[in-house]
Amino acid sequence: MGHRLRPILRAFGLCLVMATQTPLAMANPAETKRLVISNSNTDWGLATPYLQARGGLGYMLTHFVFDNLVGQDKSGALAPELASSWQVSEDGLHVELTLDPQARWHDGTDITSADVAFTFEYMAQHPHPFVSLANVSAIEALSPDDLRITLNAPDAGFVSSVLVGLPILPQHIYRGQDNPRSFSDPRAMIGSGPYRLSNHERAKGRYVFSAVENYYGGTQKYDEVLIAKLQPEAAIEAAAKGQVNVISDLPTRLVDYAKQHDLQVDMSPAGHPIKLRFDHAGLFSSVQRRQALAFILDRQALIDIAYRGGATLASLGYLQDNSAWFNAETVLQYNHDPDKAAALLMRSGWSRDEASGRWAENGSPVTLRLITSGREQALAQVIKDQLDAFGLDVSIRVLERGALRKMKPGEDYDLILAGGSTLGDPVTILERVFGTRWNNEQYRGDGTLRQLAEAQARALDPDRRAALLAKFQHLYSRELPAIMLLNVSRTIAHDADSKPWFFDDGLTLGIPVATHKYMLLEE
Amino acid sequence: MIELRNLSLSVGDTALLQDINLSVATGETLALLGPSGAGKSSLARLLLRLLEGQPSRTLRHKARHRGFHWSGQAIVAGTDVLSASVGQMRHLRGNQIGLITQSLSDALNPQLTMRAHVAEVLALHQITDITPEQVFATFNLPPELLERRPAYLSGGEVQRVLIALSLLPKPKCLILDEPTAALDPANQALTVKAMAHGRAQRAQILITHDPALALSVCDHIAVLDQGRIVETGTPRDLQQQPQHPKSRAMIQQPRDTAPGTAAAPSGPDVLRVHQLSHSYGARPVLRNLSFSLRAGECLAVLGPSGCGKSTLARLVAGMEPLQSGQILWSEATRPARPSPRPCPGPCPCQIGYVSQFPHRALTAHFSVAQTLAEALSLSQGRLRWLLRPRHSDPATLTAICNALTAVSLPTDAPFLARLTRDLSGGEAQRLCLARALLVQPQVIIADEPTSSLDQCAAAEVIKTLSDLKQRAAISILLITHAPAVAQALADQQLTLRQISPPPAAMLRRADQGANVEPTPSLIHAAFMGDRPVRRERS
Amino acid sequence: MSAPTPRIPQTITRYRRQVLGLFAVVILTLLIAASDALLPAYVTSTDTLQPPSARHWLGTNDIGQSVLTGLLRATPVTVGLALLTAALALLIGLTMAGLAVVFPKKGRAVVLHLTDMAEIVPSILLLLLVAAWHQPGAAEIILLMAVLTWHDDVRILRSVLLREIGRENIRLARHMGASWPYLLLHHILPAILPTLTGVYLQNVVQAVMRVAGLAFLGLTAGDLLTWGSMLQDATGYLHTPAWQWLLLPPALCLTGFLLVLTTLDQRQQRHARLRQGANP
Amino acid sequence: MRPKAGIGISRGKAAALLRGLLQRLAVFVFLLVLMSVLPRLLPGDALDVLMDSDVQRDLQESERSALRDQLGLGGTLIEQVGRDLMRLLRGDFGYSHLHGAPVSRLLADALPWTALLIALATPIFLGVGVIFGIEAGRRPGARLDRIITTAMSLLASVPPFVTAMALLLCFAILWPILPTGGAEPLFPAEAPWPHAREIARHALLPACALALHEVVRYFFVVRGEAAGLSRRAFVINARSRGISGWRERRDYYGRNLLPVICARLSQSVATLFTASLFVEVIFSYPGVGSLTYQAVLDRDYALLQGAIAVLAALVLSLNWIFDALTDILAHRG
Repeated sequence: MGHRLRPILRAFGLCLVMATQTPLAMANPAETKRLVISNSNTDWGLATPYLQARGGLGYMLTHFVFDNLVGQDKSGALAPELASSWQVSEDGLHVELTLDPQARWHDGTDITSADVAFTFEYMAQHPHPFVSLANVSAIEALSPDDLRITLNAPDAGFVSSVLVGLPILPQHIYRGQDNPRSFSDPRAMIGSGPYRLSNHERAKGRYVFSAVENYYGGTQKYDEVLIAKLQPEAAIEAAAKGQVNVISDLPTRLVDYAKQHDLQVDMSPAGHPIKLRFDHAGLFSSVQRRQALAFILDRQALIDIAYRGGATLASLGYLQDNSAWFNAETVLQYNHDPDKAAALLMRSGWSRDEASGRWAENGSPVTLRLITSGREQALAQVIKDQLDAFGLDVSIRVLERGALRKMKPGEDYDLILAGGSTLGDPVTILERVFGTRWNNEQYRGDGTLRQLAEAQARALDPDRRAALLAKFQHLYSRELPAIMLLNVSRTIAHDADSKPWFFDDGLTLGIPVATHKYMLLEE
Repeated sequence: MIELRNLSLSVGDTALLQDINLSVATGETLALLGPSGAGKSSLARLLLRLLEGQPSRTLRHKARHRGFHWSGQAIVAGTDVLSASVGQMRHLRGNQIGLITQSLSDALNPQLTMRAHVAEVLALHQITDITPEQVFATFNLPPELLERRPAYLSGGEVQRVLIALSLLPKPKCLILDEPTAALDPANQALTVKAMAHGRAQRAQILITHDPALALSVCDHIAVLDQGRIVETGTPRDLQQQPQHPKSRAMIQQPRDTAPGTAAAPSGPDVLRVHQLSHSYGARPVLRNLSFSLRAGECLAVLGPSGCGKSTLARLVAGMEPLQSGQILWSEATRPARPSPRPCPGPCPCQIGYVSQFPHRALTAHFSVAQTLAEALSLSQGRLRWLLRPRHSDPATLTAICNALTAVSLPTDAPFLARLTRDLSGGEAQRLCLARALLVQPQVIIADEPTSSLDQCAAAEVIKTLSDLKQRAAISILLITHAPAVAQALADQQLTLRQISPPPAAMLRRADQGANVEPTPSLIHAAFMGDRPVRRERS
Repeated sequence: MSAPTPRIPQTITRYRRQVLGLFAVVILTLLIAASDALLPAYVTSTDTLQPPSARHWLGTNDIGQSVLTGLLRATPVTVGLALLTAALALLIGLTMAGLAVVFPKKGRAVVLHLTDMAEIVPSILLLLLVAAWHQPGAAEIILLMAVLTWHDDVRILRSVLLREIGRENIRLARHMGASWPYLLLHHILPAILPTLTGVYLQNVVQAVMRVAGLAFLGLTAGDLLTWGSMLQDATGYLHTPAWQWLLLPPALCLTGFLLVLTTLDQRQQRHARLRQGANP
Repeated sequence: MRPKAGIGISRGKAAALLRGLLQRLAVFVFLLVLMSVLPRLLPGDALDVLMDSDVQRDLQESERSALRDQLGLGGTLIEQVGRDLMRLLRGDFGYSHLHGAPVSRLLADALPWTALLIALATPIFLGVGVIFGIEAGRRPGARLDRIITTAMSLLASVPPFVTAMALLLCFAILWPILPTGGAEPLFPAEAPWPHAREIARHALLPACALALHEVVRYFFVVRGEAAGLSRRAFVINARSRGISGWRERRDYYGRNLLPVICARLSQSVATLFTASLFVEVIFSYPGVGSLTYQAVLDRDYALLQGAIAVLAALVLSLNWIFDALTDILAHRG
């Protein structure tokens, strides 16, 4: 039998050799100051604007490597990054910027206004997934460090969404690249940020970032930042051994387990409330039914059952408490009240069968079609049970997100349960509430709400904008284009030394990631 | 030396051997003569303790134990092998006791060359003074065989290699289990010669069903019948004055093999076969065969296996399409009343077909009554598409009982309800006959009706057939290879000859060699039935 | 000759096993149909992840549903899925085997090649592909699994069918004028019933394993409650004591059911062997 | 296997082998087409899936079609499928936009780990399955046989993923002597030997889970065959010549079981990959199985297509090789 085993042994040996020869990431752990961040998700792509994966963490990695024009300080206020200063003109149509003269690309080339102008033009051709440049009409370089951007229309959120969100590309590298999505050579990762991607092992889901020398924005706290793919359980055990510093996505069920291992757990609402959206043309065109639904659902019970401490009650006025524009006073409250709900439904034309307690419309029983993706399946189940107890039949369909987006209101569903971001500058309201894409609320109403949203997006004066947004939130909570059910918490665990950085309003565009690159810099 | 005392062997509830007492001294050869399937091979294996089973005395619930169990003593080379430990047995095997078995196609490890086989035994018994080449030379084996695997050896060569391997350690006792059964005469002679090698130094038991071999080779013969030794003696005694009827039947050659008396009734021809030829692919089976069968007459068609007898039966019965020639039936065999459905094939409905293997011709999950009721319905064309024929109405029941009585089978309810798979071979064959009778046949075609039956059952069936012939004046076309059967029944005999040598010999690529002479083996076949079909690994 | 009036003990006793089996299937179907009304509702509650107690005998899962209720509700679904999948696979296999027997040479080759090809399709890859496309519900699972497993049965069924059809009793009955449907129903099917039962039992075992596996990977429709999907729910709680009541009950049910099936299969095989042995 | 004198592959055998190859090619093409067509029938096109994010801005239709062309997603269904097939024929497995890497590189990273698991598991299940099978089948019905067979029947009734979870629970969580998952510690040792030891420690549990899954199958196959062998004349003859012990097990059982084991191996290729999928998912092992599974969850069709193409090619060709080997071995008798 020996001769039969030999090839197997040989293959086995080969595998061992291959496995042992994987490059060792850590040269000298003792001398290197290192931060290890674990994440249970898969690959996040490469740290370039075009090769990053679709999720928020992908953007965060790019953010380590590519600086934007404007950044945020610890409080979330705008702060200089590549641009040392910027000025918006009175009419809101021009923005003039001055670049930091110290800023250099990783290969040592100076960053000039030509790079910025190139980026705007290049991104107009090869759209950045997150940032729209449709409102930019022209950009001109005034000097190597000065430039002016001209807009088509005034935009209150231009600086806080476009300039804060858009990574700047090196002209000398990206010029002539027709297809940036398949440009994955190491040169594609030459950026302007504090770190560069020095190693990436896909199979293990491991990224190693090393500090760039002479970074213009300050000194890096860590020589190396390692992002490792680890199941949260394994990550907790590794953290207990001191191998992991930050666990960036801790499931709520493991909070106690993490605390047992002497980790600090930070929890805060992620600003990604789970919304119950409606088919506004069908059964729920009536505002009374939408309000009735808000009265039927016991949102606290939803949280207790489906999230078990991993979520908080969301504000029903669209903006959540982590937004600078949040105004709690004007938002209406809907406490769990079946009687009120029943009265509202009666008024809307539905009737309740006395014997069975089921609701009917024109004599035929009502069955609500609820669709959702797999992530919110448990919540959907709880909602179904609550509505069922009230006398409304619900049929749940769980769909993959690709399929979900093709579902047509009225034809395929009455209700959609899905999460959605409310973070970022409120200019995004226009699209998220009134847009027609599948994950927009697709609300029409009588137009008042929309006028308010448009007015605030044009309002350059912060006070006026705040007033408009307060009114918007009040009206939103009355008309309920969607019911903001609960605000899922992001939970991270970390050791005593590392201090993950939370922005209340999320990273730049509203990405709820706790590890901002500024936590990697000395203060 | 070997001594068996009160040895009994049974499997499940069936006793194979009972109270066997034998003793074989060194230098002697004893033949154990008996029909196939009587537990002789099991005895051979038991003596080497190669049988999976256990002694009876340790067995509480005999009936529940499905394997073999045995009792008594068997002293081989000074050890009681029936109570020896595993270690003792391992030492005994090969060293003291040798075994040569009958199945040749599978007797050697297909994965090892001959050299490996020999070397293995040499190493095992620490024999260093002889090389494999010398071993082969001693046993008349060509040295080029050493590098071959068993698949490339002929049966005779395999047998000689086996003998060589068994004799190498010079065992004191040797058990030969049908060593020549599958060999042609030339190889038989060579094998017998090889067996004689050094036989003065050991005790041998030769297990066989071939009296000729037993008579020629052995010093003593023990005749086995139904698990008991009925007679022992020297070959000469047994040949001249056999005491027991069984041994007489087994050993004495039938004297008169003359064709039967020509007291044939001279009725009209019911069947005339004219210039019949048939072939399977390129292989011709029948060529220009012509004969006729008269009413009330029995025509026996004799011939060795593979000469086309069964083909003839199936052709005449219309179960196989006619290739060339004519089969003509007289008007008398046409159905009395018009059948609603025309019979397939050229033959009329009014013939009965009785096959060689009664159990194969019966549906195992049918009861006796169902079997007959179905045949009755079919013959009357009353069978509906999907409904099972009923047998509870009196007319059917009477017909069934009549048919059963005609073949001397009981007609009581338990028997009617018995499943055909629970019937004995004789009963089953008679049931087949009864089924054939239900068609009210003019002609019965019986294809080897007794060959798969034991002697008693065969006798019953033959008696039934001859009754039918005489009482019901039914013509019988009897296909058989047993002259005894033909003689008992037939008014006329017809012997077929093989057209060309059969292409399939017993071993792949091995010597197909001499054509087996038909006569002696045919005589055995009459007693023993066909040799069990050799197990061929798929 | 006396005219006996034999009463013949009939079918019920002879086909007791089959009748019992049929009976069990009917009962099971009724149970599945009635389970919704008979069993307590499988509702969410605020008692999440409760250990077994007098109120919830097997504890509750992470959204407060009683594990016992879930187990009871999943039982008819899991068992029914397996039985139906196996039956459909057997039906397809039997049809193909039948076609391979009755077709002339060309058609037979086509059927056999099709079987060969079905045999070498790596079924998990196909399952993944389809699951990525659409998470299958009950009907789709039955169809998909049957389509992926029928080939296992074809060869054995074909050889059994060939053996039966080539038997002398069939040829004789055919010669005497029996029609094929009659022969199939009364001669062939009863004769191959033990084989069919054996093949069916093995199909069921395979189906249980595969369906549970698919559910365990979370690739079946979300609202399909099976033992496999309950196991999938338990995977997140291995590090907490909750595995004792989340993991063990469905795992034991699954194992128990499979054990019953394998035991049945072995008994059936032994039975068939004995019967064969009794009648060479 | 050395070809022995007088044994060649006859023409009929060669034709059968060729037919097997053609059949496998047909299956392969069928899979390729299927996996190219299926995702495209799905509601929601690849671009949507790729751009699925909350902060994703709305693209204009012109931008979308430009992007679609750029990503190679444009054209009619037949064009797209044709393009996919041509690309695969050229050996280009496509590009995973989700991972931002060519599929071939992703697979090349993952395959060695799966190979390691299988390489570790194979000797275990072959050894245990064959040895126990021979021991049980040598004396069918004996006490040893009954004990082993009962134990194996019990093991056979536990679904493989339950076994894997039980192993994980027992040896990594309740009694944490082995790591819970992954293929390496976070910071692997630098020296090759400690590193190899770490890798082996991580691979031990998954490999055992994989092996347990297969042991049962091999055991029953080998036991059945060995029971058949122990009734065959040559084994009885050999025993009567006094051959026993190791020699009997190796030369008489082992060698004659080789074709059966080989035939079983050919079926095992696919089942091993299936099993490794479960095992890798449970032990979060970074092999092809978990990569493929993740691709299903992420609806990363490019990766799924590539992975299935590679896996199918591997499974089919290995399975063909084992079939050919079985034929040659069986030819000897």
